[in-house]
Amino acid sequence: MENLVQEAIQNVNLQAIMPSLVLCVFGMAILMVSVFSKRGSTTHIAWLSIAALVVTGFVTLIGWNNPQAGFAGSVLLDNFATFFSMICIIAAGLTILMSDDYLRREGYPVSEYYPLILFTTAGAMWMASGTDLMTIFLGLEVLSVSLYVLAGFFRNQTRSNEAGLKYFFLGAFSTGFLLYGVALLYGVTGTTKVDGIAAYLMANPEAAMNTMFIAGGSLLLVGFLFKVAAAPFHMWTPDVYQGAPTPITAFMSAGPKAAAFAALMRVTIIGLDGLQSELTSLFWILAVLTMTIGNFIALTQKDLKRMLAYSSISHAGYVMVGLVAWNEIGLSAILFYMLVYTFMNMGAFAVLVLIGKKGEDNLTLDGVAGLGYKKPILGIVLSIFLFSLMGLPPTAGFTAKFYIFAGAIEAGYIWLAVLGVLNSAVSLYYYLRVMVQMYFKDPEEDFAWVSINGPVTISIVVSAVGVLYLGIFPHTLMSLAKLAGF
Amino acid sequence: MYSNLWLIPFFPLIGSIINGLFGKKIKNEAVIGGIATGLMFLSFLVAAQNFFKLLGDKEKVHELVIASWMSVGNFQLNWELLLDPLSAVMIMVVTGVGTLIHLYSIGYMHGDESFYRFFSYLNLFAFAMLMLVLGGNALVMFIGWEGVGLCSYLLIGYYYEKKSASTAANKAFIVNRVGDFGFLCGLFVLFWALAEKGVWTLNFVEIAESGHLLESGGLLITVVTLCFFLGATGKSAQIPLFTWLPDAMEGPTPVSALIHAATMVTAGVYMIGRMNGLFAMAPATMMTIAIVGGLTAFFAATIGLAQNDIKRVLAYSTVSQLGYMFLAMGVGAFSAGIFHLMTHAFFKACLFLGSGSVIHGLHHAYHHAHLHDDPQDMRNMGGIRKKMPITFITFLVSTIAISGIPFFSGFFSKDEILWWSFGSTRGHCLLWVLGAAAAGMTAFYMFRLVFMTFFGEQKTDARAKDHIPESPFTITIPLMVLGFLALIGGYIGVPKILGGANRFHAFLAPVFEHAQHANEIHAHGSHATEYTLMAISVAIAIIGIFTAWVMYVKNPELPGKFVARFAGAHRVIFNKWYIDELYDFVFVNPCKKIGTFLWRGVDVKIVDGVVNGCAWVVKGIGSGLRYTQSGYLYNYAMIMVVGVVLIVGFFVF
Amino acid sequence: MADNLLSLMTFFPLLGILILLFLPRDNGGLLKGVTLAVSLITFAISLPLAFDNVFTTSGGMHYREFYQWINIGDFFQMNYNIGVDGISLWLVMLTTFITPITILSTWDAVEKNIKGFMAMLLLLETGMLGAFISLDLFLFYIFWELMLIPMYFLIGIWGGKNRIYAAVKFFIYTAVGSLLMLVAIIFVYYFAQQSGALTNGFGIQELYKLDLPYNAQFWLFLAFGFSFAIKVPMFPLHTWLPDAHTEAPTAGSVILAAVLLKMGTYGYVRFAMPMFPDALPTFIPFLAFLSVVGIIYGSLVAMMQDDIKKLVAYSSVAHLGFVMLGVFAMNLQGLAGGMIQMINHGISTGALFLIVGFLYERRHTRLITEFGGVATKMPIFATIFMIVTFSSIGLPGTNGFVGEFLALMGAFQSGLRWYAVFATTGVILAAVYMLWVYQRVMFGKVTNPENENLKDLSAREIAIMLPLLLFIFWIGIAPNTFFSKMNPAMELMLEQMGADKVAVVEMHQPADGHAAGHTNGHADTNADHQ
Amino acid sequence: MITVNHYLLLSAILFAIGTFGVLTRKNAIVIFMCIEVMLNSVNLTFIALSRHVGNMDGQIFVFFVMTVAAAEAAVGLALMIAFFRNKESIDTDDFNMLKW
Amino acid sequence: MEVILFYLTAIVAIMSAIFVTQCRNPVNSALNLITVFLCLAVYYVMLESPFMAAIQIMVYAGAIVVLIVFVIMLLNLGLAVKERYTHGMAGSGVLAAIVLFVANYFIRYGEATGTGGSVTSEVVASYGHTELIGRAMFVDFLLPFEIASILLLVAIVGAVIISKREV
Repeated sequence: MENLVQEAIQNVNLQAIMPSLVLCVFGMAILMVSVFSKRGSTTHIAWLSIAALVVTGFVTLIGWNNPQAGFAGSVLLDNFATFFSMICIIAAGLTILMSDDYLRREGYPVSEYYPLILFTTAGAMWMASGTDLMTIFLGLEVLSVSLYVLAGFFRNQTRSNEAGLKYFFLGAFSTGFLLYGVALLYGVTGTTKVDGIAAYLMANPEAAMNTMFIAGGSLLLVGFLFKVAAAPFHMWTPDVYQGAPTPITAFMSAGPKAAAFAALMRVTIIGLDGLQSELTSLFWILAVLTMTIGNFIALTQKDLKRMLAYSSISHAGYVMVGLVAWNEIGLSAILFYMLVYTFMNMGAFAVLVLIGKKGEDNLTLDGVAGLGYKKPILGIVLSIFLFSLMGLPPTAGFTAKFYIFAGAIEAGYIWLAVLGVLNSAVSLYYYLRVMVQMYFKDPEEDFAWVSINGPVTISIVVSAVGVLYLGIFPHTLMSLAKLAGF
Repeated sequence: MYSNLWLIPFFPLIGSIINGLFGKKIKNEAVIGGIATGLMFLSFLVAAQNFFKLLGDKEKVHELVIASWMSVGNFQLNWELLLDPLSAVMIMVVTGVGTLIHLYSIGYMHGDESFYRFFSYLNLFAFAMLMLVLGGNALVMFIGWEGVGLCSYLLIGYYYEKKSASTAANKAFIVNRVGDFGFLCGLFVLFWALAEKGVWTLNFVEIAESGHLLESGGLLITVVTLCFFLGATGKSAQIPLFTWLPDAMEGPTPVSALIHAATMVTAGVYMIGRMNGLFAMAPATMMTIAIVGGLTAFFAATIGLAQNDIKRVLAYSTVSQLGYMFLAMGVGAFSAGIFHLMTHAFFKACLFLGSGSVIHGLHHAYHHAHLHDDPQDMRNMGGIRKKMPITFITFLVSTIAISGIPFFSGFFSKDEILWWSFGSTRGHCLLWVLGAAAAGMTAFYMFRLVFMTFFGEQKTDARAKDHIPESPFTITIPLMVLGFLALIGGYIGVPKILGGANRFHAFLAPVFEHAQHANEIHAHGSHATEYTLMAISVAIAIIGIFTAWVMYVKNPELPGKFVARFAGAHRVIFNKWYIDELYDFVFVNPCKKIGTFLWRGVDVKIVDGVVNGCAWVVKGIGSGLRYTQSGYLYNYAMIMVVGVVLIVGFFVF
Repeated sequence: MADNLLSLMTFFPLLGILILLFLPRDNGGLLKGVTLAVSLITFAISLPLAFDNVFTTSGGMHYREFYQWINIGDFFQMNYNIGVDGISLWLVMLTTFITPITILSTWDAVEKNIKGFMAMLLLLETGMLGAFISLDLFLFYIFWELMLIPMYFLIGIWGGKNRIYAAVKFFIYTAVGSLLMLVAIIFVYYFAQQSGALTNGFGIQELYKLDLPYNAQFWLFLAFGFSFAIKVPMFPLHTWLPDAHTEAPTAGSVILAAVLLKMGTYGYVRFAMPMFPDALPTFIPFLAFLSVVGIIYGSLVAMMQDDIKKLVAYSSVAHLGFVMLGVFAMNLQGLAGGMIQMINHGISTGALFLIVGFLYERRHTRLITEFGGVATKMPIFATIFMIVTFSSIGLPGTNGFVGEFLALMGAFQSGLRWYAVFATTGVILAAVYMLWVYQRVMFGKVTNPENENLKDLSAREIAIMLPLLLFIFWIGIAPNTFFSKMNPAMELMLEQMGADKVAVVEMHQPADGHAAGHTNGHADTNADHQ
Repeated sequence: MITVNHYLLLSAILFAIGTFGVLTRKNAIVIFMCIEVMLNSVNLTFIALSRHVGNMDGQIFVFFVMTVAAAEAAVGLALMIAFFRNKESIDTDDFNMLKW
Repeated sequence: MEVILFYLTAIVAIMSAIFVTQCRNPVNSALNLITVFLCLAVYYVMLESPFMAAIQIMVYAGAIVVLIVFVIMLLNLGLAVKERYTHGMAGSGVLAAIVLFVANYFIRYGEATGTGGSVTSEVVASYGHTELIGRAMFVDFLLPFEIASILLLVAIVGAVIISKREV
């Protein structure tokens, strides 16, 4: 018994889970605080959460260039994980910044909201740093379960309920596939560790012909593809994004998606390296399918949140281009892209948070008519985000897209790049439509929205600065992404 | 030596600028007219000085480089002027006649509200024309070439409030542009052809020197010269591009005299003379020129037979006379062509100015009587000789000159042309027949004009009848000078068989002789033949005059019967052989239709249709795909399962 | 200062935008004044370039600035690499020269959201200047796309009735092309990197030296060419232009015509042609054909327009056809003609759009049928319009002639002889449509009572036009001012394009030399192309 | 002799039945139960393979799957209750506000 | 004996599973679900994993299904809900068949090759299943275990705030 404890303690490496640990501790502490705080006053909880994230951010950054493995190969906090953790932290931070006033406006000043976001972030971190499918799976579940709750957070709002339920059912359904895949992989390789799978594949190349292995691998992918909203597993995205509270939508499109990509990358690039040729051709198809479906359907949308949901699908498609490239450039491009996407998409959503009325029925194309005149600065900022989403210089969206396509072209996927840019061209139309409404149309009604300011502005400013800075001086972060890539 | 050459075009230019910029402020007609005419006269003085200097100079070709214009690689082009006998003759004609017409215009344009504008344009024209004739290389010439086209456009459209005037102006410019297209093509091909041989030049002297590098009679030289000739037909109103000139009569009459009779329209002739070396090397082109010239002379004359507008008759006469000049150039009678150019400038300017004087008088009368009759319609005239004696006399002299009655200027030049067209190595008797027939018709319609205008009953409206004054001296002085020149101008070129020395020919010899020798162009034939031909042509002319007398003085009802008898032919001739309609049908309307089709059909429907169609298809696909997103959970789940099955299947199978 | 002249010039307008941000929104006069001042200062900054004789002696890049910008190890490198040579020099000057004019032209025309308008103009200026001076493909692309945004807003916010359609069409049309170019840019980079030839990022001067296989050049030229062809625009990719021009506000049209369209032609000269010389012979006949079609087609369609602005827009298609033909002639005359014609088109067509703008401001219509007899009411305007018209027609003595003449002459000397013959008919057609519209608008009697009270040009408007007129004559009469600085650069560029492989006549043949050897070579290529 | 393949086949059948149920039923709770059937089939696979492979990882995984199932059940049922409160139904046909 | 037990249980499990998906009354589905769980517990025992069987019964049958039934009762869904079988039926059947086929296919042609682990029947017998589980869980999979606790925490908090009636 003694040596069992010893053995167990030997495996513990707190440094390897320090960020998530800090986050969880904070989360629980905040839960406790929220129990004793006055009902309806959540601002201090929000700021506490921000503080938690800041601390976590520092803790995470300490881990840069200092890879830590631990827990018998369950986690590996390498640069890759750190980078993704930072993305998630940023996403969570921006979400919280835009949440407080929003929740109050919508009538749900519930303090548990913030710890849930923190736990989600922790789950995302486990996904990013997990090297055991079990860790990744549990991280995914923490993330998912919190998000089910957060998506259905407005419990008296049917739309929110519906979003939560749809997300829940489809999520659970996909979990089934994911698990089945893990089971089959486990059967073939005898392990659930990513590097164990890789080692097995290295030792037994014929496993690539083993249908059980292949089926397991592909079912495993399905689980992650579901989370990144790749076609044809994207169906939940528009509905959930539209129904969920806006900050949560923003968060879902950035943080969890980044985490899912992290897990997907770790599993495929490290674990299923032997299947590269098969996987790249699969990703090729899925990438094109994803961006095409996302962009084409987005063309017809009138609801801004829903449109951004489809846009988020298409962006997942672009990111998958990096996965297709399967080379250093492409993979580090994914990191860079996800970070940039976090800024630009969350920025756009933050603007939506700001201009929405209670119930958010006005977040349609017609609803923003004339915005550029009534709120010029808001208009400019939203334009910047939209230009970034389009991928126009000098915004970060462009550098990110450039990075991604550079990866694809370096790997020889020129046609994929061509399809990608043509898709971007299609996407111009619906982003432009927003700007058409903002600038080229006169407002149909007066903007009498419940004007909320405060922390949302911070999140917008941060995002805008991030988008522009990374657009003009992407060098530093690109280098970091390079270091963080495999 | 000849370094003040640049002053010749410079004077009119500054005149134009001064009047153009400040004319509106100056307002005083005397000052404006004085500036314009004075500067023109200064230009004439400089021209005369240079001319006489050249007369006494042994070296006959002088170039003056003013500045570099374009310098791109081997293509080096200067602003340069060239003085040789040919251009010397031309500058004398242009500045001389020009000065007179400026003077005339002061009287003629009196009271016009944009008097300054007129003189600005007129000076600008003089500048352009002088650039044309003095241009030392093809491009400087082309500046003048297009410049005169521009001024012609401006001056035809001078009364821009009249739709017909602006339309005529457009027509003039656009038809000229067709010619310019030829000119440019010729220039390009020539430049390229010479550059192939290592000579990068557009300089006339150098072109003349290196012309021999090209194959004589070869395709290239033929193409080059044909292109240039196309340019010439545009500017000089030859078949097929003559239609603009009659319409150009919409401009004020001095303009018609200066531009559309004396100077600009002869630019084509001058250009052929300037490049005679090249043309001489292309017999096929020469033949074409001769035929086109002859035909133009003939056809224009036929049209002239039936016109009633005094200026239109003169216009067709001009076309016809230009045809003569081209005939001359085509048969190799370069100096004869230039000679005719000069004499034509005298008598035709005089005729136009005379008609202007008549119109001016009638206009005055109508104005006085508050009538709105057409002062240009000959059917309203008659018997004016008593009212306007000076006009009448000068007009009559010029008419005799143009009819080719011996010892008037037109006789010498026309006769030399006819002789060459018969006797030249490049000539043909049929060309002579064309020329002679045209000469007869010319005599007929010119005298028809004189008879209808100046003789017989005064058919003007009674109220205006007695208010026709003789024109002021600014008008009559130029008339007299030009009439005098029309009378004696021919004596500098009296042919040898009539005992003259043909000094004109000798003076131009340095320009033309080389080409003529090199290409064996000369007129041959016995003196007897020459005399016979001369006699025949004179006889034809006299018959023409007589017929006119019979029809318009003796039996004024005869023309009516005649018209009734040959109604079809008359209609054709009266309507100018329906050439305008033909062009409308063949070029103008199809162009408009094609333009509309390209716009509405190709541009909007096809090109934009494809573009918008793409967008439409994309959007259509989008809205189709959109319905996959049904909102129903089980559909979503099913699509997921399909995806799973496909992915697993993708790997497994 | 002199070291960073180009940067200063390029980014000074951005500084202007910053200043604008802090000015009160409703003080239009102040905003316009400040913007004008900024643009004039920019012009002043750029002036030393025009007077620098270094361009006459050396065709290389001058005023170089080189800073490392993005350097991701072996992934990719982008540098802030700028400079001008004789080719870009005048385009830069044109840009700095035209911008103050357009700003002045908006004085009375723009009333709504002046601040935004001015900011967009300045942003556009930065974009244009940057694109002309970039020597790094990546940098070029950024500026290239940067131009899209302000133009989009200029059309969309301050445009006419159908502005949204036009703006979106403009944006997407051009973006499609440039996105494909982006792929090509990346591709050429990695191709170069893999062949080990590349040391210095996307620097075009290094890329010039690449010897790519024909196949790659083919596709790359196609991608670059497509993008530039849209911008030029060449037939049949031109349909965005009439819409954009018609709907854009005057200032937008002027800038669009004067500078933005030059991006396409400049792109050919600077990027597509010298970078992929081997693919050139394959494409030139095709592109030259499209240019000629553009000339004739543009002219014929222009002829039938009932909207003056649309007419001018279509005439641009024709004019740019001359530019392209000259450039594709691949000899010094043709290139010089093309280059100078770019400037000319900027001046003449810019002036035409200003003129249309003057009319529009007075009458709020651009339909030709609404006018007639304007010359009586506006004599000064008529004179200026006349001069510009003839400049556009290409009357000798005006700028248009020099460009068209040299372009055609160059084409005649190359294998494009027959194309050039057809192109020359454009000279006739230009006269037809320009004079016809002039006649219909200006001549005749005033039939429409609304035209009775037209006021002639104000002093400001005359001041706008005078500089343009000056250059119309300057280039027409003394184009050597411009050629002398362009020549060395063009010679260098032609060498890079492999002109000797394509061109028919050897350009560096001394004038007195004999050309026996060249005729043979010419006969062969000639046969190939016809 | 019962081999691992028997178990795998059985669990595949159960998985398919569960999937089928998810696809066809419209009662949210029944769908949830079908998902539970799927998860259970996975569990069976895990344990069978765990025995076959000879290590405990699979069984541990089953342990966590159960945890997850429990957690999901809690959250899912809570969501259903919330939805039911608003719409008086948990029929998936009534999840129809968000579409297209 | 073992074979018969396997097949018998399999039949019961499959039938119950089908009933789960087909019963019109959710309560019946829930009861059938319990049967499925119990059958699986039987298999776990057969697979020498008694601890997992116990957990299966306790967690699944004891907790989750009870929760489900509780909710069914709470929402009073009993007989009220009418099932509507629509177009989805046929297509779903086909899809399910494909899933079955694919599963069958890869099991037939695939192979669970990862054998050779240390935990054989003897080891299980000698150490006891529970100890093995415990050892694996607290030595090798400590982190997932901890994460599971967070997961449950999240679920509880979530369930509470979602199902709370008022804000």
